[in-house]
Order: sequence, then structure tokens, then C-alpha cells
Amino acid sequence: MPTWVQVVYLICAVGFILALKGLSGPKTARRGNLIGAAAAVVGCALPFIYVDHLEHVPLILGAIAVGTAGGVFGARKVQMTQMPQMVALFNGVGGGAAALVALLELNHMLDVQAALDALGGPQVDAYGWFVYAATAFTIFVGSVSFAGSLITFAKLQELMTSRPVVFPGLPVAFGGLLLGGIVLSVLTVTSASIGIGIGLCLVGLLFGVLLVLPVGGADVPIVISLLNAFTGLTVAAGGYVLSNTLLLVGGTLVGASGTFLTLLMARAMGRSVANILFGALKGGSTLGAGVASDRPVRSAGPEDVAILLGYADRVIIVPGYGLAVAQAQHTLRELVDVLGERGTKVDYAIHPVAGRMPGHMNVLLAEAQVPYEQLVEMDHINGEFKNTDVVLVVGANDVVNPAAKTTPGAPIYGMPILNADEAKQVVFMKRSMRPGFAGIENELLFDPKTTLLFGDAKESLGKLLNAVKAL
Amino acid sequence: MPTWVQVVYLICAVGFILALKGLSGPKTARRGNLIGAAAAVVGCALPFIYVDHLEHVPLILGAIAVGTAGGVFGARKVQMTQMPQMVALFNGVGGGAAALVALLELNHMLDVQAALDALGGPQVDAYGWFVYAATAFTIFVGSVSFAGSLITFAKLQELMTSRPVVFPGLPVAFGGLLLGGIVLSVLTVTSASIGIGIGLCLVGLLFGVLLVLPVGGADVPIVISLLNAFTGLTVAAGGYVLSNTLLLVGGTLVGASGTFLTLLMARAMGRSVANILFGALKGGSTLGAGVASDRPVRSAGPEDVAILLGYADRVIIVPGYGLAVAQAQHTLRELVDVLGERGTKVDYAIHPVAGRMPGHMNVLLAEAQVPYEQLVEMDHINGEFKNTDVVLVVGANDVVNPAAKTTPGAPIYGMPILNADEAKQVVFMKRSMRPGFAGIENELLFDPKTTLLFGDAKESLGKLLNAVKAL
Amino acid sequence: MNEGVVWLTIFVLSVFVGIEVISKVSSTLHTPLMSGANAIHGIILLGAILVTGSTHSTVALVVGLVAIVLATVNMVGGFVVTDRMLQMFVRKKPASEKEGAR
Amino acid sequence: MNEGVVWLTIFVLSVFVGIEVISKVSSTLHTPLMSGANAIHGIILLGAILVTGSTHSTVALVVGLVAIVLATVNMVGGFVVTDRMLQMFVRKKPASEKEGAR
Ligand SMILES: NC(=O)c1ccc[n+]([C@@H]2O[C@H](COP(=O)([O-])OP(=O)(O)OC[C@H]3O[C@@H](n4cnc5c(N)ncnc54)[C@H](OP(=O)(O)O)[C@@H]3O)[C@@H](O)[C@H]2O)c1
Ligand SMILES: NC(=O)c1ccc[n+]([C@@H]2O[C@H](COP(=O)([O-])OP(=O)(O)OC[C@H]3O[C@@H](n4cnc5c(N)ncnc54)[C@H](OP(=O)(O)O)[C@@H]3O)[C@@H](O)[C@H]2O)c1
Repeated sequence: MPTWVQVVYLICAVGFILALKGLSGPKTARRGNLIGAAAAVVGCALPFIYVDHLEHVPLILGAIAVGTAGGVFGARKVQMTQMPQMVALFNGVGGGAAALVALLELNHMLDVQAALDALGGPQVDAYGWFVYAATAFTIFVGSVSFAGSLITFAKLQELMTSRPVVFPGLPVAFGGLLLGGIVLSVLTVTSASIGIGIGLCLVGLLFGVLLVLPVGGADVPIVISLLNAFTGLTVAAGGYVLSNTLLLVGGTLVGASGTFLTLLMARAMGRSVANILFGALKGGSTLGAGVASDRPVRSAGPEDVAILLGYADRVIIVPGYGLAVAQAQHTLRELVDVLGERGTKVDYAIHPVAGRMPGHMNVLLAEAQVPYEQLVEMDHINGEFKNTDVVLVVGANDVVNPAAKTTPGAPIYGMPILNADEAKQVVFMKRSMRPGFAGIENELLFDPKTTLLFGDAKESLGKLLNAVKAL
Repeated sequence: MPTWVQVVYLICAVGFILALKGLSGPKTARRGNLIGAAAAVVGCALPFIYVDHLEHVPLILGAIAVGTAGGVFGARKVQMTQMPQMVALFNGVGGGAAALVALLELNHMLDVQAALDALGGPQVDAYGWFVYAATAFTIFVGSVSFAGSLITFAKLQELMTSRPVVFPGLPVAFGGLLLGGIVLSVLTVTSASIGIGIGLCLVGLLFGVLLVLPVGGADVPIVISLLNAFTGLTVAAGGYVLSNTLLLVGGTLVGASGTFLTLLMARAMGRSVANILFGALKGGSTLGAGVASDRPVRSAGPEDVAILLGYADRVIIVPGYGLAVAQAQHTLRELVDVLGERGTKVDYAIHPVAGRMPGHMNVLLAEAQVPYEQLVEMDHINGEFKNTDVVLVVGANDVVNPAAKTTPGAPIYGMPILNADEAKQVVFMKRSMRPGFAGIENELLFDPKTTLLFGDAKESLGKLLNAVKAL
Repeated sequence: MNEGVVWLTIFVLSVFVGIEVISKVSSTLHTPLMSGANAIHGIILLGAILVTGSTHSTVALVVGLVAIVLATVNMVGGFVVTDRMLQMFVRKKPASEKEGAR
Repeated sequence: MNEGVVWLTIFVLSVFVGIEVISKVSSTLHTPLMSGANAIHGIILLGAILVTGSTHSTVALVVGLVAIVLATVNMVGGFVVTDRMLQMFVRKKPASEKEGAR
């Protein structure tokens, strides 16, 4: 590889670093992403320039065209509520590609070794054991990431149940597959063959499926983030196998930052990653029972709530998972605009793990063109609830459940929450008395200052909007 | 070099990263520093283990013992007010060592090349041109760092005037030396000889002197930080020349973080690094005239101030450069303790560039055992001045000068300041009506709510303390 | 320097860069950050091109082309969808001025 | 990989690590941070040991020994003085409890 190519690869790697740096602040995020894209394009264009006899160029370009069409189509069509499954899908195909690349490279390594052995003479190893180990890692973990991501996709897209799937033999099967993966990896190092590689691939696929099946719906985003980090590490290992700095640095960046992000998210939910992954496996499902309570509550019609809101000076909206499900963000924004015109000061209180994915609420509300300044992060708004007339909780539940502060045994105990309970009035918009993701009752629903407006969030918000307009 | 040694070097490099990471937070700082020290010790012990025929071991160990004694002695004896010059001194000797190492390595490279040439045959270069360039860089910049740091030391230790030293031919001499350095560096690459190396060293020394002479007293810390970064980069270049990762990573870390820190400091002072270095060179001295004003002010005796303080509910202390000069931190702390016992709530407002060095106030007050929670950073305390009865400004001036907000032409315009002017009463402790470092008048001194207590801060504080005790 | 140690060094330093860069991010941007990072590992496309461009067996060629398609979907889709999201974030500022809901 | 590119890669990554690690530091710790970083570049001692230990000329030996002394002062002095400062920072907590000035 000529020196200038290596330098260009390094520059592309710096581009990836700058991309991540940019993505961590709202002002620089878009430019950062474009820098990353440019670095990726330049990096992928290089082989066409410097590799002496690159074969199958037309076919390769055709495949790239197909992939580009697919990627752009998917990226354009996806709705913002479906972002988690989109990320899962893109991540899965990346992991799959990494596994296939490693399989091909294993094949190539075996060819080279065979040619070397055919020369006779003393036994020489063309590749060190560590290269085989890295190849095995990429094949196995890439397959896990592929299969796991597809299952998370199916769960989130509701192609299958989003509840934890557990069956009696699960822990045994799980352990068996893990053991199988380890044995085949060791075999790849000691006596590699393409059959072993394919076997490793298949074991990885099965393992990926079993890893994600027992994870409950709302835990899925954490798993996506984890699989994202996995794919990054496989790409890094692939970079080592192919002696390519760009793959190594890019993959490692994603691996490291993805792992860190996963831990950050888990901490924001007051859970450990192990608990999320293996909670269901160990027996007790992490998802609560989901039984609706029949204790008395105060419910009201849209007109009553409209009066409450219409004559309040200060309103805070708490959007949650249900808002995403109902796709009610646009209607909600209209309501807020109307209230704003009436002179009411309205903000959105954004809990870090509200919705289906961390930061998901921000994306949804950004799509609905909610002005940036109206979105207030938890830490900044928590002090203001006590001066608030009405808190409107739209499809959220756990993120305002005071049990996180008061009930030491609760699954969400210790998770920081939005202090909606400090406001003068609270309005919940939900369809039933079923609990939220954590499966525990929310005492705030039974509080004397709380009013419930039952129904799908989008429908209820529509009625509420009309009622406020009619005031 | 055996592989395990390279791995240990890498681990030591990680140790340096962890050291810097630790040093950036108060809780982890001490552990971080110890990790760094351990990494350095392990790294320096390695050659004794793996180098096959390390010569002169007793002499080397002796030299290390001497250096250790000197370092420990200096580090133990230095007073906290003298930290800036101590850092300058340590930095200078490090730069000098790097230059000497590079000179020796140049000598060694010339020997190897000569031996190679003596073999006859086609001309082969034992080292690439880049190695020579890196060697020249280390020699030159190391010498600059050495000489520059010694001058800053002399300035701060008041072995010479701390005002900018400028003479008519300075810019010409400066330009000439820079040109000489470049020419000799190019010669090192094209036709290296030990004479050229020594010449480069001498030019570097002179250049270092001329670089620092025109810098005014209070700008010196910025220059120290810059020279610190320089030394880091020379060590990194030395690592490249010696093919040693630990030197490369360690030096680069210091170079990069030092440069960043320098810019951070310059920004906190509302100045540019170029302005600090070349301001005096370009003509207008950066230091103000220092003329005392004769406009009327209200001055008072210690007893009057004692009454003001003794019956206040809320007092904020603003310590500055003069506190360090007077070494009055211990007396100040006693005063605060006595006030605390009387029921007054007292905090210290710490401006980021108060004192002689960034963060210097924190170190001084930490030495005086002021409790951590009483030290409040500017951004956190600026909102509280308006609820404060008395602000006691001890040897500070520029950091409370409202001109930074109100006078667009002022040299400190744009620098964030402590809002002492919002308090009900302000007491200044200083020796005269001379302005602070920036050389501009402070309108706050003439404000009707301001009282001046003239005299050396330590003496005045002593009298004040007795007066408060007598209340 | 030993080749393996070189890779290890680059790996270790990249780990630190990755962690340090991310450790400052606000939760507002977690979703685009995740999809942006996701797009970056689409660079496996480069690896797929390299192995496919040097293969001579038909089976391997087919597998390689599949890998290229998958990797391209990851890379292109990832960057495009991230840009789409971030575009919405940028748009917000002027919108707020128009409305003045606050 | 080309040896020069290896060093360049390590250098570039270290630059990012250095900047990222420092960019979060509070001004409270600027002084110890400066002296701690200062101590780290005392690792030139390692280089001084390596060149001195392989020299055969007396002049070079003397120069090398001087370099060792200087580098050791930098390294040892830097770490010790930083520790001394940081020790004072640690001591503060209990002191405050004793006094309760606030
Ligand atoms: N964001 C993340 O990254 C993430 C990741 C993993 C886990 N989690 C977890 O997810 C939870 C998020 O809290 P959250 O308060 O946003 O959600 P939540 O506690 O799960 O509550 C969602 C509420 O929305 C209601 N809802 C569902 N569909 C609706 C519709 N179409 N119209 C109106 N209401 C609807 C549900 O009640 P009904 O069924 O009665 O309508 C439910 O009470 C937390 O426990 C968090 O730990 C979050
Ligand atoms: N900290 C840094 O890193 C750093 C670096 C470079 C520059 N600077 C600059 O230094 C300045 C620092 O501001 P500052 O307010 O701390 O200091 P300042 O503005 O320089 O004022 C110091 C004051 O202390 C008084 N003083 C001196 N010796 C005294 C003594 N023995 N007893 C009592 N008073 C004494 C002086 O007045 P009398 O002479 O009348 O007594 C003077 O007004 C800023 O302009 C900053 O930009 C800081």
C-alpha cells in the first residue's frame, strides 16, 4: 500500500473523530455528520485508485448502487417514530457485512497458507494466531449483531410480540451456544477451515436470536446500542485482519463510544446492562405484569381539561412513550401553539429515557418543528414544577412516577424523575389504567389533584385542541 | 526491543493518559498524579532490564540520585506563592534535557552514518530526512524552552525586573535569530554535523531569551504554559527519533493539552496568545502605565471596616494577585473563621485568572486550609453579589473592574469579571491608588459605596482581624 | 516496532478518543449520535470492496457482493437518516422566532 | 504499514486524547494540572538513560549525565510538588466539617 494511501486513510480516520466530536453538540452535529460521510466516501473510493488489479469493478459498483438505493430509500421513508428499528436494521446489516468479510478473508488466508504449504519445506505460518482469533471474533460477533438486530427490528416493528419471549430450555440453549461459539473460535485458531467458519457464523446467528428474545420491549433500545458497539468492535477486528487503519480506528471509535453510551443509558434508567440482558433469563421477567388497577380515579372530558389549560398561566408538557406510539406529536404542537397565542407559557419537560430510545422525544418534537427553546431537559426544569399550574402528561407514566423517590423496592427506584407531582394540577392522557413499562402502579394517578383524560393520545389531543380553540 | 517491553511502554503511556484524566477532577486528581508517577518510574526502569549492555549504570544511577534529591528538595521547599516559578524551572530543565538528548542522538546518528559510509558501496542513508528534521526541532525548541523558562523564573523570582524589557533592535534581533534557527535546521537535514547541532542549540537559547524578555509580569504564566507545551512537543519528537512510544505519547499528550490550556487561559483573560507574546515587540507595551490616580476616594481605618464586616449577614471575599504577593492567605482565613463564628456567611469568589497563575488562588487558599465549599467559582457566585452586604476585595483589582463590561476600548474589555459592583458595600484592600495589571483605572474605587483600606494586605488584615475580635 | 504492538497502540488510543469524545454529549442528541456512530461502522464497506476485488471464486464473489450491498445500506442509510434528523434540529431556531410561543 | 505513518497515527490520536481529556477541566485545578503535565514530559529521562547508556565518548557521557540530572529534576520534582499541592486540596473536606463556617 503506497504511503500516500496510508496517510489518506489516517485523514479519513480523523474525519470520523471529528464527526463524533461534532455529533456531541447541537450546533456542530450536522457538519460533523457530513464530515463523517465525506471521510467514509473518500475511504471507500481509495481501493479503486491504488489497488493494482481490482477485479469485478463493474459488479462492485453495481452492488454499491443497489445498496445506496436501498439505504437512501429506507432513510428517506422511515418515520421518526420508527427510528429505533431503522437504526437496528442498519446496524444489523453492518454486522452481517462484517461477518461475511471475515469469512471471505478466512477463505483467503486458508488459500495463502495452502499455497505456502504446497511449496514444501519447513512449516511456515503465513498469519499469526492472533489474526485467526480476530477473524473468528468478527465472524461470531458480527453474526450475533446481525441476528440480534433483526429480532429487535421485528419486535419494534411489531412483526412479533414485544414482550420477553422465554421458554424453559432457554438458559441451557443459551449456555450451549455460547460454549459452541467458544469451541469453534478456538478451533479456528488451531485448525482453521472454511467449514468451521461457517459453523461459527451459524452458531452466532442462533446466539444472537436467543440473546434478544428474552429482552422486553422498552429495554430494546439499550440492546440496540449494545449491538451497535459490538458491530463497531467487529469492524475494528476486521481492520486488524485486513491491516487497514481506517477500519481499525473507525470501528474502535464506535465500539468504545457505543459501549460508553450504553452504560450511560442504562444508568439513566437506574438499571444495569447485565440486568437488562439476562434479567428475563434468570427467571423473573423484567417487564411488570401490566395489570390495570381498578382503584377510583378522577377522569374528565376534553372540555374540562380545555378550561384547565386555557386559563393557566404556566403549563408544562411531559411527553412519553405513548406520544410516540400514537404519533401525536404534531397535534400536540398545534395545541401548544394555540395555548401560546392565548398567553400561556408552555414548555416541554424532556426526560432522558422517555420514549422508545434515548433522546427520542427530542427527535420527534424536532420533527414537529417544536422550537428548540421549548424543550427543557429534566435537570433544568425540575425546579419549575412547583410554580406550574397544569402539567399535561401525554403518554408518559414511569418518568413521572413518584415511586422512584418513595418506594425503595420499586423497579424504577433511584431513577431520576420529573417532579410533576409538585405542580398544582396534573392531567394524564392515556388509554387505560394499565401501568407503564416498569409494570408498577403510579400513585400520582390517584392523587386528588390529578385528572385523567382517557383515549388514544392523538384523538384526545385533537378533541382537546378543538375545545381550547372554542374557548 | 522485545515485544513485552513495547507492551509495557504502552501500558505506561496509558498511565499518563489516566494521570491527565484524573488531574482534571478534584476527587481523582491525587490518584491520577500518583498513577502518572508510577508510569514514569516503570518506564524509566525498563532500560535497566531489557537493554543488553547498558553502559555506565553506576554513573547513571548516581545522576538520577542527584536529580531526585534536587527535585524533591525543590518541590518540598517551594512556597505556594512561588509555584509559577517552580513550574517554570522544572519545565526549563526538562526542555534542556530534551535538547541535550537530541544532540547526543544526532552525534550517534552521525557515527552510524559514518560507519556505513566507511563500508563503501552505494550511498545508503541510515536515517530518513524526517528523523534529522525531528532532531533539529528537539534541539532548537528544547533550547528555547530552557532559556525562556529560566528568564520567566528570573522575572517571577524578581531576580530581574518583571516589566517588559524592550530595546530598539529587538524585532530585528528576534527575526534574525528565527531565520538563523530555520537555516540551521535545514542544514541539519541536508548536511548534518555536530557543529551545526551545537549552533542550533545556541541560537535556540538566545531566541528563548528574546522571546520572554518583552513579556510583562502578569503575562508570564501564559508563557510558562506555552513553553510547557513546547517541551512536550520536543519530548514527542525525541520519542520519534528514539523510536520510543512512551516518549511519543507522553510528550504529545503534554504538547496537545498544554497548547489547549494556554488558549483557554488566554481566552479567560480576553487576550490572544500572539498579543501576549508579541504585543511588546510590536511597540505598545501590554502593561499599562501604572500611574496612580489622584481623584478623591473614601478611605477608612481597620476599625471602621471591622464594624462593616462584623455586622454583615453576607460577605464575599475577592482575593487577587496582591494576596499572593503579600502572602496574606493565612491571616485572611483567620479573619473569615472569626466572621463565621459571629454568624456571618462568608464565601470566596474565585476568578479564573486571579493571582499569578490560573487556579493559583485555589492552591493558595487550599494551603491555608480554607474549606473547599467556601471557594466558589465565578459563574456560580456572580448571581449572589446583589444579595451581599459587603464585598472584601483583597489585593485584587482587574477581576472586579466594571470597565470590562462598560468600556469597549479597555484592554480587559470582554473579560468576564466578578460582579462586585452589585453588592451593597465594597471594601478594597490595597497599598496605593495604582491600577492593577491591565493598567487602567477602576471606576469601582470611586463609587460612593466603596471604602478603601490602604496598606499591605497582610498588615491590614492583621489589624482588621484584631478589630473584629475586639467588637 | 512490532506490528502487533502498533495495532494495539492504535486500538488503545482510539478507545480513549471514543470515550472522551462521547462523555460530554447531552441526552438531547443521543438518537442522532447513535445513528451517526452506526453509520461510521458502515466503513466495513471498504473491507468488503477490498476482499471482493481480490477474489477469484464465484461463490466468494457472490458472498462479497452481498456484503457490499449490506455494508452500503448501513453506511449510506446511516448517514442520510442522521442528516435528516439533524436537519430538523437546525430548522427549529427560526421557527421559534416566528412563533414566539415563549 | 509504513513506519512513519505509524508514528504519525499515534501522534495524531494522542493529540486528540490530550485535547479531549483537558477540555473538561475546571479552572480550580489549572495550577496542579499544569505542574502535573509538566512532570509527565520529564519522561525524557527515559530517553536520556537510553542515549547515555549506549555512548562511548567521555564528552557525550558527561552531556548525557547532565541531561539525566536535569530530566530527573523535572520528573521527580514535578510529581512531588503536584502531589504536595493536591494533598492540600484533599485535606480541605474534613477541615470544613470541623469549622462549619458556613
Ligand atoms: N427511552 C429509552 O431509551 C428507554 C429505553 C428502555 C426503556 N425505557 C423505559 O421506558 C419507560 C419510558 O417512560 P415513559 O413514561 O415515557 O413511558 P411508560 O412509562 O412506558 O408509559 C407510557 C404510557 O403511555 C400510555 N400509552 C401508550 N400508548 C398510548 C396511546 N396510543 N395513546 C395514549 N397513551 C398511550 C400507556 O398507558 P395506556 O396503555 O393506559 O395507554 C403508558 O402508561 C421508562 O420506564 C424507561 O426506563 C426507556
Ligand atoms: N492568573 C493568571 O493566570 C493571570 C495570568 C496572566 C495575567 N493575569 C492578569 O492578572 C490580573 C489579575 O487580576 P487581579 O485582580 O488578581 O490582580 P490585579 O488587577 O493585578 O490587581 C492586583 C492589586 O493588588 C494590589 N496589591 C499588590 N500587592 C499588594 C500587597 N502586598 N498588599 C495589598 N495589595 C496589593 C495592587 O494594588 P497596589 O499596588 O495599590 O497595592 C493591585 O491593585 C488580571 O488582569 C489578569 O488578566 C492573570
